[in-house]
Amino acid sequence: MPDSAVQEKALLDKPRLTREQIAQRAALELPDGAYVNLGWGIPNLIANYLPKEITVYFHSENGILGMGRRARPGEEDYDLIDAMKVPVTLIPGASIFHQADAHLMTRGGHLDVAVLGSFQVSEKGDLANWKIPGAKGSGGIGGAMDIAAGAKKLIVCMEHVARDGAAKIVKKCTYPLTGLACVDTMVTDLAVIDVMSEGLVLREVARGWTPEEVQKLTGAPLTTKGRVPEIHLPRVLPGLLEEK
Amino acid sequence: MPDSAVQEKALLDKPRLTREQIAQRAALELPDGAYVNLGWGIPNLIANYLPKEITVYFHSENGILGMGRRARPGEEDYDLIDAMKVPVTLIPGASIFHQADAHLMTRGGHLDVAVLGSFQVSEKGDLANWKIPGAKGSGGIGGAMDIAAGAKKLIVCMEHVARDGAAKIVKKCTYPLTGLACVDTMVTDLAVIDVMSEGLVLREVARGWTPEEVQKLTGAPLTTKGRVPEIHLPRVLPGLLEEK
Amino acid sequence: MKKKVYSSLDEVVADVPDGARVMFGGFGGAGFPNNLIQALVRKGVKNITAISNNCGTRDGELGLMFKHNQIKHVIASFPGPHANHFQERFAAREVTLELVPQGILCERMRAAAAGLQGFYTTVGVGTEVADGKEERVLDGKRCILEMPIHADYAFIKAQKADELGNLTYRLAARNFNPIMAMAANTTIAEAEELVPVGSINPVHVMTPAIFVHRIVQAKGLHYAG
Amino acid sequence: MKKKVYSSLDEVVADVPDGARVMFGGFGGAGFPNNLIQALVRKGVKNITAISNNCGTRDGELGLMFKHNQIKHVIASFPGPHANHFQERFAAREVTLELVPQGILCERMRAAAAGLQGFYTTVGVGTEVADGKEERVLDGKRCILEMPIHADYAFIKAQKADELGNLTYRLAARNFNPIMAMAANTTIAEAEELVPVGSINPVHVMTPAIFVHRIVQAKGLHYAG
Repeated sequence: MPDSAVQEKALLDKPRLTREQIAQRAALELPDGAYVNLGWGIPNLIANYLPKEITVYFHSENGILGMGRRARPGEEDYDLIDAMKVPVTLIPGASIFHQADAHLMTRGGHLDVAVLGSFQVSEKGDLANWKIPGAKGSGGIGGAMDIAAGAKKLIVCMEHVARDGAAKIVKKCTYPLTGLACVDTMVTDLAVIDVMSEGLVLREVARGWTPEEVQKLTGAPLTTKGRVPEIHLPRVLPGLLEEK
Repeated sequence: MPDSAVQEKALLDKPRLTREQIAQRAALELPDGAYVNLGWGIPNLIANYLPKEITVYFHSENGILGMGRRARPGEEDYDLIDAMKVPVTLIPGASIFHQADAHLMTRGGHLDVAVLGSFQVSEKGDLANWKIPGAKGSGGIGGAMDIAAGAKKLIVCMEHVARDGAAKIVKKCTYPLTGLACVDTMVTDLAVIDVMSEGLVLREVARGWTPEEVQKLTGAPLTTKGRVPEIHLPRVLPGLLEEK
Repeated sequence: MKKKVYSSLDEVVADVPDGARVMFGGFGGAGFPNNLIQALVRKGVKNITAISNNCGTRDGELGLMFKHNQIKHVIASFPGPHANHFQERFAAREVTLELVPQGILCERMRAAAAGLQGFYTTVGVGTEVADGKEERVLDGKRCILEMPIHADYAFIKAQKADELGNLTYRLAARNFNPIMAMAANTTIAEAEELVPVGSINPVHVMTPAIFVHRIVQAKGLHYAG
Repeated sequence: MKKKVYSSLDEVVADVPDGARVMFGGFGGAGFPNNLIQALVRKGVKNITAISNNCGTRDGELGLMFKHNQIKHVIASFPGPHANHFQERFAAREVTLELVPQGILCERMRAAAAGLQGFYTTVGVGTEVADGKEERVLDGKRCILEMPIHADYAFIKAQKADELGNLTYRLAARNFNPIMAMAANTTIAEAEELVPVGSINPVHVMTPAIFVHRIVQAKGLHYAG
């Protein structure tokens, strides 16, 4: 099993889930009524793919609970933005509070689910998502460490393998850590993987992929519990959140 | 110098300030614009004796800043009470907040002045005001320890000597402590005394009393800085707060 | 989606087990969840650890639970001179008490709410409150280590609630309620008024819905003590 | 009584000395005290320690102060990809940086505000953030000790202010402002609107007057970044 370098180049050319599809699959992990924080990148796309029959309440670390869709052109209010500085709207029943209360929610175990992007995740669920070793500039932590430490369930959405072919799911993170043993589930362009006390459990694989192939692109051992089904993506209903 | 028992019984029969007069004198210690918390007993009388030309803002640890006069009969709202459960009113510009923020104010050094009653005060400014040794029942601390720890200036109002003749101003408290080295000034029925790094400094004495006589009823050494003037009480204007 | 609004007081407390740790809002007669307390009395739960500023006013507030000997341990700042039922149980050693300075009581609950594992304070240094606690000097000041207070339930009293769980409080009936709402695993609010979702201005919400798990409308029960 | 309302931006920052520790409210473009920042730029103070979530957006927000090399040290959670003036100074080692997780930044300021001397948190354990910090196990969890962040000044942005200093904030422009208002020795608020005392409902005051030492009306300066 490769720790970081991937031997079989051929695998890298097989079709995978798009970023939108990763978000779509991750959306199915959100239970009805959940309070949810979505991080930068792929996680932020999840709001577009919520199943119609469920309601979730989006939290933003700058002090919003109950964020709605993004503001339409002309509707923007720059005092009402999400953590990515994007003007948003509020749903009925939303609330506004200060940043300390916003992070009391993240750190205090009040969020049901948080979804973050990541550079690496270890087999123990260690998260490394804030800094690329050797990158120039100051870097920035933002709310990720508080969220990682406190969410009841932490889901990571990311590509399974880095652009250079290196495994992102590893035995031990080599990137600067965000938090220890905090990731519960990974949704990648190849698989859904749960971090369990016994190690990484492969729950689903992308269409056309076998567990063995996914293992070859994974830097830590995967176990399975019986047959591993393919990732099932419901019919895409883009702009669902828009209609609510 | 007596530590607790008072030798000269005759002194105990000399006229002293009343509780109302102690409050009246203590009111003069409040600077214009100050944020002030008044404790149970004599301190609570101070609001009636504020000089007309100054405005102070009263804080209550149950989450009120800008308490006004007590509610008049028929005007009582039992959701708007002070820390003594007495229905009060609000002045214009008042604010309401939760108990944690109320004590963030007490403990965090935001109150300009707090005035508390006490059983004993030591020459180092240690305060003992929450529990009588041997008293039956559970006792109760309330907000006193947070207030003692955090007020910029802590004034104690009390009778100079206990009913049994024991000194209440002592070298070392024998009652359970509320806080260490926290008292700045004492206003008693006999004197105004400042707790300084060099010890207790007698600032004023009650009319008809000499510094030597006050010393005899005090369980710790008093020093003076030159002549010690008599306590001057301005003409009483009862109900002043009512008119504001 | 699981509804937060319950139709009866008895239903909303039905699963509170014997031995539960319960926070009770209120201060000096204002903001006590008296209707929920009465429901606990009807249910007859035992061996409760109660976290509350006061211990009741005669039969009012927590008084009724002490009268029926339902509480075995109290964490409080000021049990109160009129908490006669508590005082009798306490004298008879049927109830134990941890006395906590009022602001520290708030902060220990807030630490639990905020996912903090403990904090240092100068409050209580050199007093009985410091007994058995770690002491150290930080930034030149003597401090003691205070630990979070967690609870299974918070019973709180709100003025308005929407069905998502957003709350407001009336005047100084706010007191401990917002802090306890954040600190417990299950927060149950009795609200004077149920209002439509969206009718509370988002910037005026005093307790966001995320902290509130159950709501029951109840109005009118008042103890002047 | 000393008036809190100042008539000009330059007057309200006139006594800010070189080397001061200053908190700046705002997050992601909302709630930044841009008018006060511009006044500090005009005044030309140097060697400021800035405590702020971000480090500016090009010339906007704190960007202007970095452009003029007025800041020597920053405590921030997310300097930001468009904080080019900061990044240039940082690369040139003209500015030092302490990176703090965003919620811990809030809590450390709140600890200063609340008179707490430090707290334990699991946030940052095992990461660079823990370097040099005391670590211990509390309640079975690895924690690090975080210390309060104090400041000489807090520069904040309010929507409404009355002349006593009661404040409200507009929507998510609230963010760090109420926390910083409580944490500094001298809090200076720029308010879009001055309103009569008594016109803010006491239960809707977001920052009570006790925390606000100076107020100046300023409206309109906006950086979309």
